[in-house]
Amino acid sequence: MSGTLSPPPSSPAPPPEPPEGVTRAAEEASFYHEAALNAAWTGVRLAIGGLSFGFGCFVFAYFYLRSLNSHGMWHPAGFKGPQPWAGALIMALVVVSALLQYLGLTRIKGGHKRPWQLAALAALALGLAAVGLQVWELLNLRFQPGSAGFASVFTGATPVFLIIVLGALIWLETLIMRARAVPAISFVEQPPTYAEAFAVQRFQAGLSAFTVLWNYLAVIAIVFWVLFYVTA
Amino acid sequence: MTVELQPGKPQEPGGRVPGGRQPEPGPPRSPRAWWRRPAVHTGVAGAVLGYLLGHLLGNFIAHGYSQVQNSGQNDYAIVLGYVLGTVGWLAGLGVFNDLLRQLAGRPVHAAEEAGDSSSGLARYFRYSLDHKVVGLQYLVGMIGYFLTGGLLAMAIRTELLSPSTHVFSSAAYTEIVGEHGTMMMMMLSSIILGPLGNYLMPLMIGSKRMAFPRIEALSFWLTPAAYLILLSGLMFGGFPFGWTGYAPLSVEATQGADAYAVAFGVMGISLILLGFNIIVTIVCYRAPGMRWSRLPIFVWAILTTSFLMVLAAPVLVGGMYMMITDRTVQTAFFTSDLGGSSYLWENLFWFFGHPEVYILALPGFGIVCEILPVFCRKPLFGYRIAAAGMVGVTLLSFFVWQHHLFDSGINPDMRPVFMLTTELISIPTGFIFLVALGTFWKAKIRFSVPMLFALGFYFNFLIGGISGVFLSDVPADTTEHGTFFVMAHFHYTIMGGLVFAFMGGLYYWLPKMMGIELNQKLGKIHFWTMFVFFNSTFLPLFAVGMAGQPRRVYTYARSLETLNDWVSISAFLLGGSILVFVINFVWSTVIARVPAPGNPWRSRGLEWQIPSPPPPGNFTVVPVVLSGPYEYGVAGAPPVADLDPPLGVISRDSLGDAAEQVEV
Amino acid sequence: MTAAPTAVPAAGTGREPNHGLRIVAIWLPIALAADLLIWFVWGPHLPPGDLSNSAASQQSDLTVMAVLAAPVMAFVLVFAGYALVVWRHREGDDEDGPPIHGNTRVSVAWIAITSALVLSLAVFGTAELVNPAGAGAGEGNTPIWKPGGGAPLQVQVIAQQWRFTYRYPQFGGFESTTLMLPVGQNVQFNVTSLDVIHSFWAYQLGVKADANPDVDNVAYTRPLHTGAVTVRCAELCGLWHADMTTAGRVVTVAAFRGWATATRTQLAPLTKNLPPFTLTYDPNAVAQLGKAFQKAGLSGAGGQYYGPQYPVQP
Amino acid sequence: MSLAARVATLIVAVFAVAGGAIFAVAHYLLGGPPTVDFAAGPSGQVSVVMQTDASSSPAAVPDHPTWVSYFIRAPATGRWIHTTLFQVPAHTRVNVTIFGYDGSTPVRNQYWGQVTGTVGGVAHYGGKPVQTVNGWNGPYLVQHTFAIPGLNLNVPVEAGPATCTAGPCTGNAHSTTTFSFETPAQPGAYRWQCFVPCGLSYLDGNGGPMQTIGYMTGNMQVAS
Repeated sequence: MSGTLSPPPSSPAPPPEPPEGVTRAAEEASFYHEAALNAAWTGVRLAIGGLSFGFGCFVFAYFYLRSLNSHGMWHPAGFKGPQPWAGALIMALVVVSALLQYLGLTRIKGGHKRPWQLAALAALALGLAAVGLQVWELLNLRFQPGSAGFASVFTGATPVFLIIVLGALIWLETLIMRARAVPAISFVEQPPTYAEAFAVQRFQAGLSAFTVLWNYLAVIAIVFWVLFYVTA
Repeated sequence: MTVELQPGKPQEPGGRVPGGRQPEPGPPRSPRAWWRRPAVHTGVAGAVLGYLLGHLLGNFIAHGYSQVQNSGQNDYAIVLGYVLGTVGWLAGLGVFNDLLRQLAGRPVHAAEEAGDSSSGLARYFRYSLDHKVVGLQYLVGMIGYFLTGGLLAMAIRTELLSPSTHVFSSAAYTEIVGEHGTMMMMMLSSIILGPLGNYLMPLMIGSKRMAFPRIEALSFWLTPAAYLILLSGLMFGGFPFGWTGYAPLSVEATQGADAYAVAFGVMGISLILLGFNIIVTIVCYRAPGMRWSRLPIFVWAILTTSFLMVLAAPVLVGGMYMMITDRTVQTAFFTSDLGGSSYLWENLFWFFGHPEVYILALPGFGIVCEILPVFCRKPLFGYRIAAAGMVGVTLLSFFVWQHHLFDSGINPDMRPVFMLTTELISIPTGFIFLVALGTFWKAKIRFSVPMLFALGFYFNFLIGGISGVFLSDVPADTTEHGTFFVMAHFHYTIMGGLVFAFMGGLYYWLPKMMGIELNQKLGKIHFWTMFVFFNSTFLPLFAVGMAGQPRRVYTYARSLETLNDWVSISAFLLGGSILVFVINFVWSTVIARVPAPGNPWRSRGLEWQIPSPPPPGNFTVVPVVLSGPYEYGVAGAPPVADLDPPLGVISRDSLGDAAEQVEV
Repeated sequence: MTAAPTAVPAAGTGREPNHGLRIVAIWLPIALAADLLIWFVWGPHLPPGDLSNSAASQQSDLTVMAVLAAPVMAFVLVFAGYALVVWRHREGDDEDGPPIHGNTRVSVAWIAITSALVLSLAVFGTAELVNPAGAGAGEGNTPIWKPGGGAPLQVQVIAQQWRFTYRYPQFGGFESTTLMLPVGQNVQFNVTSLDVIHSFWAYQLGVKADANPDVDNVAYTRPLHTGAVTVRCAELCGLWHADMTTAGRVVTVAAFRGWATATRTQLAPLTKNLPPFTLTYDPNAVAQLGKAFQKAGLSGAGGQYYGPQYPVQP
Repeated sequence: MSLAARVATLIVAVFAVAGGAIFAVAHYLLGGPPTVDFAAGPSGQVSVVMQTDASSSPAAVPDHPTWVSYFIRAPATGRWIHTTLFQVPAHTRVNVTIFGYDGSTPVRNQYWGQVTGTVGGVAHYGGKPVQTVNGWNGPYLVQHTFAIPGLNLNVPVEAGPATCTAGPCTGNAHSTTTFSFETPAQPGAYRWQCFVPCGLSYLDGNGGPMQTIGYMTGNMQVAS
């Protein structure tokens, strides 16, 4: 009868010898530790999938309204769009921030914690500058939010981007704070305990995941820049 | 040492006692008085504060705007009040505490510790990180939302008793219809993933935990906020546009529309978070030996549903956001005078709206496929086909949304394509029937209550599915679109499908989740009344629709009064049947509390191999899965899992082959 | 689908009856009887009747689909019913059932049959959509499936909260709340809306086209008989959605001409005030309306919703 | 928890939920403006007097004082009631007088500038008969229409000389639109509405008062 509580295998082969020094707790801890690392890897990619659909909804609105061009009001003649310099600067700030952070990542992969910390701080500052500039731009719009199809999409999409960027920057900030607790030597050689090794690895997994997200957002920044400032 | 995107094995430096804890566990928590610890009451306080703050802020910003002064309604204040109220609610519940700790660089308590930080009944009123607590919170929440929606349905049928004598005004009727539709479609999107998915999925994949318990708990605690915001729309005169919120009607509507948009948006975020956590958990936290080919079919169902949620709900949130900006800062997404288009809303809404339909169907498929083998005492027929069917439905559901818009004038030349994709989706849906019929073949069918509900599901879904094929055909749809025919169709798939499956799942799994048996006699009464009155309610509505009654009308042709009265009376009896369920549920879980045997259905499911209700941490040891869950009648089939595997076989590398090592 | 049960190898004793054969034997007469009933008895009475060619095409569509659906439903129900009776659990039998994990032939047959059904339905539906000029459904502003044979009678349907009005541009462009159509002549409905989304649903004509603001949505039909037409709104449009009805008529050509000429004369003072016939009537496009809005101080777009700072070009 | 405690909690919860539901239904769904009942006068006719106001005093209309609104004069007391629901006997001639205290708003569809369904097919603006009004150019401008689609009744209401913003208004600066119609033999609710999009600051003027019973739309209840 197979449906009842499962007994141990009826005629088990002698279990393989457990590796030297491994205990049950250690085994499970490392099992779930690895699962957590994988979860960071999987999660950020899934999040990018979801975010793409979220941004995609604005990109769809952009091209849909542009192709419909109701009453010629997509981008009517004489319509003064957002400040081009501000757009370019916001995009550049995010992209440079992502590049810096990425460079920092290569350094910390090479075992150098300090350069990453500096790069991350700079990336954080640049990102915050981009957010601030975007807020300034929205507060000083040169058009009414509904004065054209383009104006609607711009006024609608940029705050969403801004909020997501802000969320990513909060993540970066927590990473910077976490890194302070990790001794620099841990990035060079193995820490002496499981707990510390796990902490370092989790930090690294989080950092890798963040980098993927931040680079993705830089790409989005470029896409939005092209949509709103170049081809509008 | 390098940072890899997907790290390999952890290092095993010797010497110290290893453990998964944080390096510096925070200072031990001093047990504070209950009223000083975050729970529902602090959440309510935060919500009230947040709402007031948002309202004041909105009034401060916009009180001078001409549209606010002329209309006398300040949508800024309402929207900001709702949003900050939600944030305050979450803050009061302590959702942001760990985030703030991290921002300050302080250590965060491990999830499992936080989950144990309160026990007893109180933890169900807290931001608990235990997936079993969240599952039960969801269960109670979803039943509450469902009953609210059901009461609104009773109100609808009361009004439709007569075409000329009105209980409600036309305005109140439209409000009720909108609230009912939105409550059922939006709040109950997670009726299965929330309670059963969160509670059971880790047990079924052999995991001790979820990937992101904070996200999981957050996804639940957003739902009461969405629920209250949605209902609060009634205070502002409701919203007159049903659950579909077509612009420009939704843009010109009064403040009730803000409640709709914010509530739907908040619920959309909850869906994204719910699905996100479930996907990552299924992908990363399966027990050793739990290969994809051994995954219980229910887990396949919630995996595919979660993908729909994570990918489709962002579009919904974006659409709701656009509606809010159109209503507050006066963007013109949906106003054609200023370069917008009402078609944009229809596209965005249905791009979410159609996957949403499958969000409401797939988990039902999963439950019935899970129940059938147990009560047929046979392996599931065509396991791979069932899984493939669900994946197929998931993929196709992103390519059918315009079948809601066949008459709208959008892309008329694309209609044959959408007709084709829509009809194609009936192929993978048909797989679920193939699986059922194959499983019936030479089975030993036991008519227990869960099985009855599963059979009811198949009967209802057959009618729902076939009527869906009628709707997919453009010429036939021309008559059926926007009528009670459509209404009957989707009630057959959702109420007759999903809710029957949910009830079946509840009777099946509640002994597992609460260790309490639901009264089987009341269960049978519940099933038979629900089955009979459900069909008696909705079958005539196909005829009503074909006879020309449009949806969402408070009055109708006199010639249809008899049919409508029949339907209304059946609907009240159906409501009585739900009352039987409520009585059974409350009686069994609150008053009688008859302990259930460990595995009352003699199921092979992994979740049934551990005590009920599962202990904290689910499994004493990470189990090693040895075979599939449906090997009924297979001579010499190994047990589904080794619950006490020898040391040294639990590792990520052994996901595939550890089992063989032990099996031999 | 008949292949499904027979293909499963019979397990167990040799006395085992041929279940597949039995199921088919029960199913076949039921399916046949259902199909005959549908085709000959029920089909001719299916909604929306045959007042117009589009309605007739929908009726035949419904009949064909019902004929295809009935055997499928019958098969599932007969199979399941047979299983529940024959293969139910007997008291005292604690054995599990036979371990059948699947059957490739059955599965392939099932998939092939459902795919064939579905694909043929899609082809049939497309043909039925193209053939009677869009089958009465709204085709947007650039219809690709048009009826042949001369210019159709043009009727503009103007939806507003909460009444339909109709304009007849070929008769001086008068506007009326009455829908009157001649029999035997192609009709082109130009459906538009002045405010929110409505749906023009002429039930007996089998015509349904959404009325979108600022969009011209075209639908064609050809009435085949004289008779009454009930128009309802099929898209929730606000407070009085349920009351948004028109009682229309299909009359003889002579009667229609008489009515149109008389109404044209009678409504001449009103027609003088109407804007010239256009396919949509938004305040930006209709100059007089834009001026009137300006004069009333409503210079902002969206009826002053957007405030005066927004551009409108009257 | 003990059984008694559980049962007690349960009972309290049931009462709380039921109480909340009953309150919500009664307060938000069944509430509505009052109905003014008109009986036939000695001549067998009914006299209905209404007024339209650009906005109202908060005392009279606490919910939405900024909305444009109708008021109906109660026949017995002569007080202005803030409602759009009134009841008249079947098969009776109704003489309607509408005092227009609102400025002009263009009709969206000129069709509604036509008087239909009244006795004689005319309405009177200050005593002068009108049949078709050009609501865009004049000479007469309109502010609202009084339309009962079920009776094919439509009367454009003349714009007033001034805009009164504190309804119900009593001054003399108003237009007067009068007309008569026959109520049908069939009892029941006949909705009436305004076809002029006059909900200021709602998209296209169609929201708010246009969609709310008690302001620009309501029911004429025909009693048997």
